[in-house]
Amino acid sequence: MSSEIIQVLKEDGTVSPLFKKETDLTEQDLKKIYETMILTRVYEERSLKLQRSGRIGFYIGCKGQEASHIGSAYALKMDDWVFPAYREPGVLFLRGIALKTMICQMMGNAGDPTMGRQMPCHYSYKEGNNGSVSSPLATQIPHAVGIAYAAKYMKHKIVSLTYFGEGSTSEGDFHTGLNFAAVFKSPVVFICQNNQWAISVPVARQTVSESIAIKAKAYGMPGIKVDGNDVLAMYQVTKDAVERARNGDGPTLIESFTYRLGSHSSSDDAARYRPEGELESWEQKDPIIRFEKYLLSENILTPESIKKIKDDAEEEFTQAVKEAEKVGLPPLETLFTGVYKDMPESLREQMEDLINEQKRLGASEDNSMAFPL
Amino acid sequence: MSSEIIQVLKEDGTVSPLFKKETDLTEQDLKKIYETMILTRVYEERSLKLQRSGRIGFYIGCKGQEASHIGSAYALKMDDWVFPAYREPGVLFLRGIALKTMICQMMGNAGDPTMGRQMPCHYSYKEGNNGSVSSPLATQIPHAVGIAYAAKYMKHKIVSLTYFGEGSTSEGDFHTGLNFAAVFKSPVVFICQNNQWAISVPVARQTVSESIAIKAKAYGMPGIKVDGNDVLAMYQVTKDAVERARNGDGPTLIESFTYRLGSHSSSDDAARYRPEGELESWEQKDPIIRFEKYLLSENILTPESIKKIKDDAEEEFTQAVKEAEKVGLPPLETLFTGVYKDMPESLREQMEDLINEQKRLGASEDNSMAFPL
Amino acid sequence: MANLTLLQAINSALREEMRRDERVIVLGEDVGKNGGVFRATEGLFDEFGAERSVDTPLSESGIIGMSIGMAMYGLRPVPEIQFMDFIYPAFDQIVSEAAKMRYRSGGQYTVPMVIRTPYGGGIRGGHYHSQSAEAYFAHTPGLKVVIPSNPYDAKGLLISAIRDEDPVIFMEPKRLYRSLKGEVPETDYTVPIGKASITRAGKDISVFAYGAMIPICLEAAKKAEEHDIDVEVVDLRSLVPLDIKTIINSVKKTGRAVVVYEAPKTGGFGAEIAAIIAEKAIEYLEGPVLRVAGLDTPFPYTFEHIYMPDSRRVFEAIEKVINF
Amino acid sequence: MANLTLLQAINSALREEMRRDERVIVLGEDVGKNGGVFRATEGLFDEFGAERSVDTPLSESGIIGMSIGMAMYGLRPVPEIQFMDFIYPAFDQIVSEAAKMRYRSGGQYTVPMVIRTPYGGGIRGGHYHSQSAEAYFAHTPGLKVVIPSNPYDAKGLLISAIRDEDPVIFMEPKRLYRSLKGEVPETDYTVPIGKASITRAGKDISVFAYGAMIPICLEAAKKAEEHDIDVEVVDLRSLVPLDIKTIINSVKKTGRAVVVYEAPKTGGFGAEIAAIIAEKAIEYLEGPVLRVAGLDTPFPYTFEHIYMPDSRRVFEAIEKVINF
Ligand SMILES: Cc1ncc(C[n+]2csc(CCOP(=O)(O)OP(=O)(O)O)c2C)c(N)n1
Ligand SMILES: Cc1ncc(C[n+]2csc(CCOP(=O)(O)OP(=O)(O)O)c2C)c(N)n1
Ligand SMILES: [Mg+2]
Ligand SMILES: [Mg+2]
Repeated sequence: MSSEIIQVLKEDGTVSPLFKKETDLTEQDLKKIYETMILTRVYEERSLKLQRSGRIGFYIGCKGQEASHIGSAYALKMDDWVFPAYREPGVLFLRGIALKTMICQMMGNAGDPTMGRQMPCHYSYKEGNNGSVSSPLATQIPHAVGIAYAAKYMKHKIVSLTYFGEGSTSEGDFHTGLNFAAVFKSPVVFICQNNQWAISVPVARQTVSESIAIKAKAYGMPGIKVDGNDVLAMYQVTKDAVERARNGDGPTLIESFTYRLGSHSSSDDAARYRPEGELESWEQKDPIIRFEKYLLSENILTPESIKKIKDDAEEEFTQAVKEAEKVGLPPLETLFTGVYKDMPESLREQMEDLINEQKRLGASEDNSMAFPL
Repeated sequence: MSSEIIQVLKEDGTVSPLFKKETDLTEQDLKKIYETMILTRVYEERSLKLQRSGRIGFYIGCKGQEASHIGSAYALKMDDWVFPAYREPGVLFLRGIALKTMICQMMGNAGDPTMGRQMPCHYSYKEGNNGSVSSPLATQIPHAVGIAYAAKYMKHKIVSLTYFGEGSTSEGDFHTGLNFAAVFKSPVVFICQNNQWAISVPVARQTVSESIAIKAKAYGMPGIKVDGNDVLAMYQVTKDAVERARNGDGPTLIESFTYRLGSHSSSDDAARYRPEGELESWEQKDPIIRFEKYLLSENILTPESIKKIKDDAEEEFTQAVKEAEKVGLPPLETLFTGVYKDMPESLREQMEDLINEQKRLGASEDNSMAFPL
Repeated sequence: MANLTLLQAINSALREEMRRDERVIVLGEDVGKNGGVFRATEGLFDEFGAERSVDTPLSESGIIGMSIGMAMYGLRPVPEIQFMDFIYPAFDQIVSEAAKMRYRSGGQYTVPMVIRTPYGGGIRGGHYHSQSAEAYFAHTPGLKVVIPSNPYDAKGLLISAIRDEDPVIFMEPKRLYRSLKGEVPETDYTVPIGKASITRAGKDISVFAYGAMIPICLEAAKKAEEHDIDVEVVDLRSLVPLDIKTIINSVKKTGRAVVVYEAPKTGGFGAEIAAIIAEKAIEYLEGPVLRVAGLDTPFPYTFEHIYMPDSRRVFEAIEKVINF
Repeated sequence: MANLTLLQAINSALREEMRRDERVIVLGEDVGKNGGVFRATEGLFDEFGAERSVDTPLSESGIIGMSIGMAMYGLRPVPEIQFMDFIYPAFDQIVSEAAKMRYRSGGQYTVPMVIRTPYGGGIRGGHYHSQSAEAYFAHTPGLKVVIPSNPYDAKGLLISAIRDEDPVIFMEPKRLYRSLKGEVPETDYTVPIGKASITRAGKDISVFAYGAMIPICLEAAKKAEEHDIDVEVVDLRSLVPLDIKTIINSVKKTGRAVVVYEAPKTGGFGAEIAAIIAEKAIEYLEGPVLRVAGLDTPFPYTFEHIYMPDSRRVFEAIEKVINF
């Protein structure tokens, strides 16, 4: 079971009749999913440009993984929780974040709710029950379990879903997170975005297990391998897992078998290590093209409406950047506030010293270098 | 496969004819194994008495797990390496350590090669390629993998074997150790002594996987569940795994299904948490009694020779304690030496200050309390 | 009032808070049915059930990682790390996640969690059942570090910690668990976090310490009294936030300072105390700031009583500074 | 001699040692084919093959745990932790195992291993690509902590570290990786571990620092010169073992001290330097021992250049001590 791969939408854009009959996705839903995928792709292309022109310091993307995270996140209710890694901006779009807020985050300016404290793409979005992204890998996995435990304890019927890469399955926190969830039968859905690479390290160097999905057996939970470039399969498999969780039947591990079409980040060049031809062969499986074929064949979208969706996304981004660029730096105090609820005396002293110094001598020179990877 | 349990020696003391035909164990071997099991049992009973009478500070035992570790360790060659947890004194006996040395370790006196630096039962025995026992659980697992990697790199045909409890499988280092071994195809044998308890926590609270053995699937290695109270099965299964490893076919996870007949340690009282009747039912499966039945029925041993083996072990222990008790404290300098190869100036200063102080004021008062668990 | 051991005071604080606030949950290895290996959580399983007195699988990173999630959701988890020596597998979760969550999320998420853990030597526990790891955590912005030295403070500080909105490392001096008794109110009360306490007022020299070193410093002070030296013993109680004012005022008054801690000397938190004095009160000093601390070796077994600071060693340091 | 960046000097040290001694193996995330995310191991994969230039699965605990085993067997592993901020999952293996192995086994087992890791700010890496975690390791007996500040020292110290019989945390100032060039011998040579270097001799005040703070202190010293203040800059180079003699001698000479480090101020290793001075040279001091350090906050992104000590801030501290 665990090494079979589930697919609903074939690469030629056709869909199994059974799925069509049984799915609860309306045309409205399909459009919404498609629009979010497009926005996500545009967000990536444009953000990389911003990065190259020095307007943001860094970008880490998800090209090729739009179906994987947007299809799955669409299976959640709004009061469910999501603990993303860093390749899931589409989840935020689904949950209603303002594009401008995300761009401000990347710029680290005062429009960033986290006040320029973290690197680009490390979003926090509590309104959308979307956790706080951190760089250390796999740490979010036990958090998702804790949320689920707490919710169950408080008799809230919510589910917690977390994303992580296949590289991250090698960390101890993957192991411990899945084991705790299973032992406590917590309502969690674990989604491994197996995009074949962890920076320059291929999945074959990460694990020699039959699949990522089969790792579920070590924890006594179901493990399912899905075509991660098939947005409909991602939706359906996640939906089933979410339902199981919500019904008190415990956690599930989903392996989304997909591919990172870009480099690891704006600082990486995958050409250094990617075997020839691999990228091209996966570009054929681009999840957006495949979904487009389907939507066109079903007359849910037309070439015109597709163009409009794309143009709108571009325009939305352009506008949001304009807005974001008007915003100034966060107040200097935010460097010191929020370490604790109440600022300790010693930190207050550091703050006062530093603010006085900046007043006396003018602002410090910003001679930081570019982020190297 | 993974949840089947392998047994050779039945509880009534009979052995499958196939095993008898195929085993390479001679009468000599069987006697040696039995003697080591008896010595280990005696070591435990007498050490607990030493602890109760205040002559050692702590003891942590292996009653019921003699077959599990002695049967398996017997499958190794002398230049193979062992990374034990703390319930494997029998391995040291097999590898030729002097009983007196072990007792000196427990007493923390100058006869302890580690100079009283660690708690009782934390042996180091390099001559026997037996690692250094530490308290933090599961940390030895990646060490065993590193040894195996190094040996393979140096083209030494040795195998590295490591023991750990089922509780320790929840730690990240279990996960990471098995994964690294599988990815590097290192010659390692992992033996989980599933003795059903981690102090007061039953295995059902540790994991809800079908078995411990099945966790091997997460790493793409074979996983085998064995009756850990069956010394012959432990030997055979380990032998096969060791051979696979030595032949370059990679690591194996062995689950030894056994039971901790004692409390967790000299400070614990299992009656607080152990369900009624459980101990009694496992006492029926005492690995020594079972093996004895077999050896008697095969006329390899007689009631007389058994008595002699037991008496000899008792006598050996008595003599060793006598010898050990003659040994004084380690020199005070050993508190400071061996932190680094060469002592840093600042530590030398601390040493001189302290030695002078002890000279000036007399020895410090030893008002430490007893170890609580 | 009841005459309780430090351990009973901890137990009482947990019980009171669990009764008062159903968001409070204890979790860890052996904390449930067994009541903890030191019995700090004894009786909670029976009174509050397995869901609030949770035996977890054996993974410190899991215990803390899960607690962080619980806290983000609004609970008040009180995870126990069985011995502080075993906190390291959870180090990443503590310093990378719990400590930084409020700051990095712009206050969207917070981690009101108390990590209780017995620390320190004196029970013949060797390398791995004796460590005092406060310096690691006190150097990590976002964490509070609290260490009581007596039953009254233990209960009051633990209740404050549970009600605190930030993650607290609550270190319990296991050596004093059962050896120290004191009057403790049966109802709930708080001792504020961030205030040192002058355990013994004096005018000749200040001794700064915390946790299990306090009784030892008091013993040394008594001895000093016989030599006509009037020692002030300051119990820091909380390392972060640190009551710098009380430290500086004490040094201004006495002009002399000794710092006592049982962790390895180099880089221990006592260095920070000495550094603060050298920074802010140098002009008041009439002698060196001496440190009496653990040795720069792993914690030993046989020679533990020699390794650990005792009142003789503290007294010698006092004398040295006085005679400087 | 070649004019190399600090990064090239590191690479050269690794290459030389791997050529000289087949027991030397590098391992870590992306260190093989990709040559490391900073390219420190570039070319080693091609020259020495996948067995000696090992891409590991993504687990720091695994990388260090496996290296410990390799070292116990007689190899000389040089694991890389991609950023020091990611060393914490391996914290237990480092402090509980590597640090204590020699001592606890009575010298039967040793762990000659060099953990290379880029540390520090200045590259816009935010919370998790900027930390300076030396204080944690310098407080752990059994570990050595070495931090070069220039290409010559980087190569010579790294070679010493690889030949050392004990585990070394080798922290590389990533901010200087490519920004600093210097003359470096092409052959192998060593710089001894445990000796500070007086980078700039001076008579009015001593500034103690290491790693990426050295160029900043030199800048501040220059500025001070314009104000007729003659600054001595002492590059500690190794925190453990620490060259206490050089520190004390410098203070005896100048009578004044400033300590500079980029980690959060509270509990940072600079506190130890200040404490040692307050302990051993108080009578020579003509002013307070000031610390210029990172703030007691997580490492920020937008305000990183304000967070980090710069030459202005160091100069102000110098002035304050001089004018005390
Ligand atoms: C604990 C930790 N170690 C190392 C890194 C550096 N790092 C950032 S991303 C990455 C690869 C992650 O691979 P994977 O989990 O497959 O996720 P992907 O980037 O492919 O989505 C590494 C090694 C990190 N962020 N955290
Ligand atoms: C990292 C760590 N956490 C906690 C402990 C405390 N402790 C000692 S033994 C033990 C239970 C171990 O159970 P298991 O792995 O099943 O081994 P067993 O004792 O049953 O042989 C615990 C929790 C420890 N030694 N190390
Ligand atoms: Mg990946
Ligand atoms: Mg067990």
